[in-house]
Amino acid sequence: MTHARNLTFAHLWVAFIAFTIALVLGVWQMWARSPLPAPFLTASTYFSSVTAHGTATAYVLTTFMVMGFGYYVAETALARPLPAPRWAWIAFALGVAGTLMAVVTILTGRAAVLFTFYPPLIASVFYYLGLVLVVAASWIWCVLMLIAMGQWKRANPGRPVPLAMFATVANAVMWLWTTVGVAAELLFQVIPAALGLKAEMDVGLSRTLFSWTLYAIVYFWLIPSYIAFYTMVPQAAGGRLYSDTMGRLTFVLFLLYSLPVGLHHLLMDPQQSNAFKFLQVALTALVSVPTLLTVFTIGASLEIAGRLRGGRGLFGWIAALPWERPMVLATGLAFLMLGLGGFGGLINMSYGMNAMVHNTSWVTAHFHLIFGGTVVIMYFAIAYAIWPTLTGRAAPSLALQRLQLWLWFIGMLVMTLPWHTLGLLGQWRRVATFNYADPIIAAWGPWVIVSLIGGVILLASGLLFVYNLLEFNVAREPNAEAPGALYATAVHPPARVPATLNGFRLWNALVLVLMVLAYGYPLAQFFIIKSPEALVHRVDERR
Amino acid sequence: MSDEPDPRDRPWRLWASVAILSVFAFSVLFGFVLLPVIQGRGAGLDAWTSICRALGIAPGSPAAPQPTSDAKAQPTTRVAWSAGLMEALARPSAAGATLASGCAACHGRDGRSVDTKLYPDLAGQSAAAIYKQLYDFKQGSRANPVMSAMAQPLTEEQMVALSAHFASFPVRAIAPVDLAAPGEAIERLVARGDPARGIPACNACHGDQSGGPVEAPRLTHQGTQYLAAQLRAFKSAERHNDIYSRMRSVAAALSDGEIDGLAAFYSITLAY
Amino acid sequence: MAIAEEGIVRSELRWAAISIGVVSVIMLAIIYAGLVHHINPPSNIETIDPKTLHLTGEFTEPNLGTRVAADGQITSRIVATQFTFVPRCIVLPANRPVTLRFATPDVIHGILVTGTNVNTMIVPGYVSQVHTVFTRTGDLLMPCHEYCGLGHSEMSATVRVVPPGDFKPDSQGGVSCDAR
Amino acid sequence: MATGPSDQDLERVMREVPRGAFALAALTTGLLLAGWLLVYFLIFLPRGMVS
Repeated sequence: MTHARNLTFAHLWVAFIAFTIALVLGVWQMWARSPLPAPFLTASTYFSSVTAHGTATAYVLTTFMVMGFGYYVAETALARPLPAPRWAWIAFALGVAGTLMAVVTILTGRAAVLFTFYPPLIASVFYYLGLVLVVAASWIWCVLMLIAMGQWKRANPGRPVPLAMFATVANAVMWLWTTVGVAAELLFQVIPAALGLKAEMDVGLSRTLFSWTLYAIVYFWLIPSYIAFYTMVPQAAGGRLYSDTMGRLTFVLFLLYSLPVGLHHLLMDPQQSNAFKFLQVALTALVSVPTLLTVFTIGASLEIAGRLRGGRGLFGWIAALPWERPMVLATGLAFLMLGLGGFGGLINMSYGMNAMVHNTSWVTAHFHLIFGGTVVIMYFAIAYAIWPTLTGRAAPSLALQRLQLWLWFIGMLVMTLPWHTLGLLGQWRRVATFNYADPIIAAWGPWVIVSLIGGVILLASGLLFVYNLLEFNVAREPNAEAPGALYATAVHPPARVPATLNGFRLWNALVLVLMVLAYGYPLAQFFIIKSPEALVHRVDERR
Repeated sequence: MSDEPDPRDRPWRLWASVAILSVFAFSVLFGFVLLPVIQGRGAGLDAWTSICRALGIAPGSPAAPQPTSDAKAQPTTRVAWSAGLMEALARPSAAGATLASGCAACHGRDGRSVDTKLYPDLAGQSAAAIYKQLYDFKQGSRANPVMSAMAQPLTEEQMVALSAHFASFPVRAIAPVDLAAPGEAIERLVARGDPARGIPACNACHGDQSGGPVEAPRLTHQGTQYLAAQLRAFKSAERHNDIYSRMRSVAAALSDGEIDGLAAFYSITLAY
Repeated sequence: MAIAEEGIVRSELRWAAISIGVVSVIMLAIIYAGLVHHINPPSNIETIDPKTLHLTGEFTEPNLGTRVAADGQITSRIVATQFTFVPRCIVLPANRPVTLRFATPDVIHGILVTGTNVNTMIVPGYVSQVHTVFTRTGDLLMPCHEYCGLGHSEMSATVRVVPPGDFKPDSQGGVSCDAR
Repeated sequence: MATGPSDQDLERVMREVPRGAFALAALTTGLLLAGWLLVYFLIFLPRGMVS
């Protein structure tokens, strides 16, 4: 570990600071929309808070976590120093500058457009430029990962790239593909409007371009957690990875199927046709295959560990697993939340059935369970696993780490379970104050308070997490393991992997074919039928 | 990449392409052909029409007849917004200044009303708001003995120049007025509206950084009596040039006390 | 190593086949809903200029709300604007096919009707359209469920579903909430 | 994270392995599909046809 130690440390701290701020805002928002009167509540403060909550979690926490963990993997899995560390620090600086620019713009109330932008509502140009800087930083990271893998492959001709690095580069390739959508929307539509160069916008086109990014971005967040599932959990449980080849295939399937499916975010939009919605729903159905493969492969890997520790019978191995180890506990909780969140996702994606839940709390429950639950709890587990390497000290208290993970799981369930019923009852999204005088809405009040309690538990867990990380600094015993020891070995360490599973040339070609077929006409239609444009509505100017 | 094409790779390439193309064939068969045709038959649509509708080449659902409407337009205002108009309104011009002399008698040379009880301040007002009211006076969507006559001879360009001109002035400083503070209920209406009556916060449209409708005027720095008179005109629908009765539906839900309270609030508020 | 690598890959592929099987059941159910119940998402590629929506015939203020056409087709036209629906209350008959048509003169809105599958985004530049049959009577809530500005939380309307017998259009075929 | 499992232990374990994970995965996937079908028939279809 040469350059990556400080890089990963810096990136992860920026991620977890943004995370803590977002957590506090999230709980305040739950309080604001509950029947209990909340302080500082106006429409402007609420929607600025929702923008900050979304930006901090979806853009800052995730991008910095992916970059930081990527540097760690690049150096420990490839066992060679990072190429061009100077560029890594330049990217870090760009990312932090962009984050500050966006946060300051939101705090001055000039960016109440939510993190998914709602053109023709247009915020101050500095909010968008901030996000462009964060994305630019992540692009530099992608190039560094590709160079690192290229150098390693030249130094080890014919040998398979370590799975952790292969997955990290798959994530980088997917991210380069998917940011094309939001970058096009920002550079050609939103920023020109924010600069006052254009007074109207094609809203159908901007929503379609954003949908190009909006689905694969969740896999950009998810893949570090899946890297932990495949490479750290089997080792932590004392077993072996069941199949390395299938692990590679899963990450390739994510790259392939997370991109041409964005229209399932626009199923209820008038400007996209039934036919292309159906096509992308069929492709979305295939996205659940790699996840189900992962459930089986990691299940088998844990079964090896459980049986090695004396687990008997069909399910005896589950009880025999070392649940006292945070990485193993986090994985169990993560899969439970993935199951619940995945169930919500199956309903969301089902073509006409989406009408039942679109823009209701059901969808909010879905992505809080999968992103807020599965992904973030594995971010905790990854942090706990690599902090000894970064600080050179052994973990002070596993009990506190386990408590924190349990609190996060319980808080997430208490918060999101009521949202499922509320969503089916019709509770719609992004509401600052509900009209609890209306009989239909009044019935929701108690449930909103229950989910507020869940939010408070999550806040307690988040603060405990930061405390656990800080406690490493006062711990005394030096860290025992070497960094490379974290990665699992497969039952059959792959001596030879087919070229297709060692590089991305074939998969890039297939992604191109998929994107042209799935997004070709849906994007071209805005240039074929001259769709009328909407006047820009600025949220940053004096009336 | 340095890997030479290994024979073992061929099955992976083969299987990957076959899997993807078969999904496409399935989706195209059902999504583009079978579903629309069978649904169309139920709604009496021929196969070609329903497939075009499913593909998004023709409007309408493949499963239902497309309703038509022969209603004639009876708009409450004839203003036609466009990007060009918005850009023109953002550029003050010399022509506006010369024309503005005709308005000085009531609105003041620099847009500061000579009598805030009767005539609104135009200094620093939104150019789109001034333009729309001028346009409505000229077209008759809004009637006022003085303003209808003043607006009649104006051309489109003159109205744009005048609006841009007055909008370019800084807002007038608030004259010290001994008005009682409007109270917490009024401030709640301004900041949070009243969900029970479906009244959005006034500042959702009229506040700074609100992103509300383009023609929503700034309310601060206006005379209390003038604001109250306009709200009452909307409440009685005597004034009805608001697009899709936005202001009429809000004013109808306000009590007289609230109308006076809101007028007082905005007339003594520096910036909101 | 005696453990056959092919055994592992075969078990994974068997599991992959089961996963695809499960997902295919879901796709078949979707196709069943499409073929038998004619269920589609609310797509409608019908462009209309938001900037001059108030000057159009169909979405002119007097033409909004529920109207029964000469051929008996029941259509309700609603404009979603910052921060109200026009009209704020519409009447529709139960157990008869109805069409709801939405348009916006300014920003993105969206609607859902509680307890039903009626749900659509309302995007400036397009007319949103939902064909449905209401089975339950009563006052259903129709909020704007997409962020449209600071007044989004207060933007809501009512859909009053009445038994077919109580649905009596006036001379021009219109039916409004307060008239009943 | 003691030293890895010995080859004999691994061989003994691998004779049984994917059965437990297969059963667990099949159970959860079955539950998911059953849940989806329940929501489909009991909530979605009764809410009315929309096209």
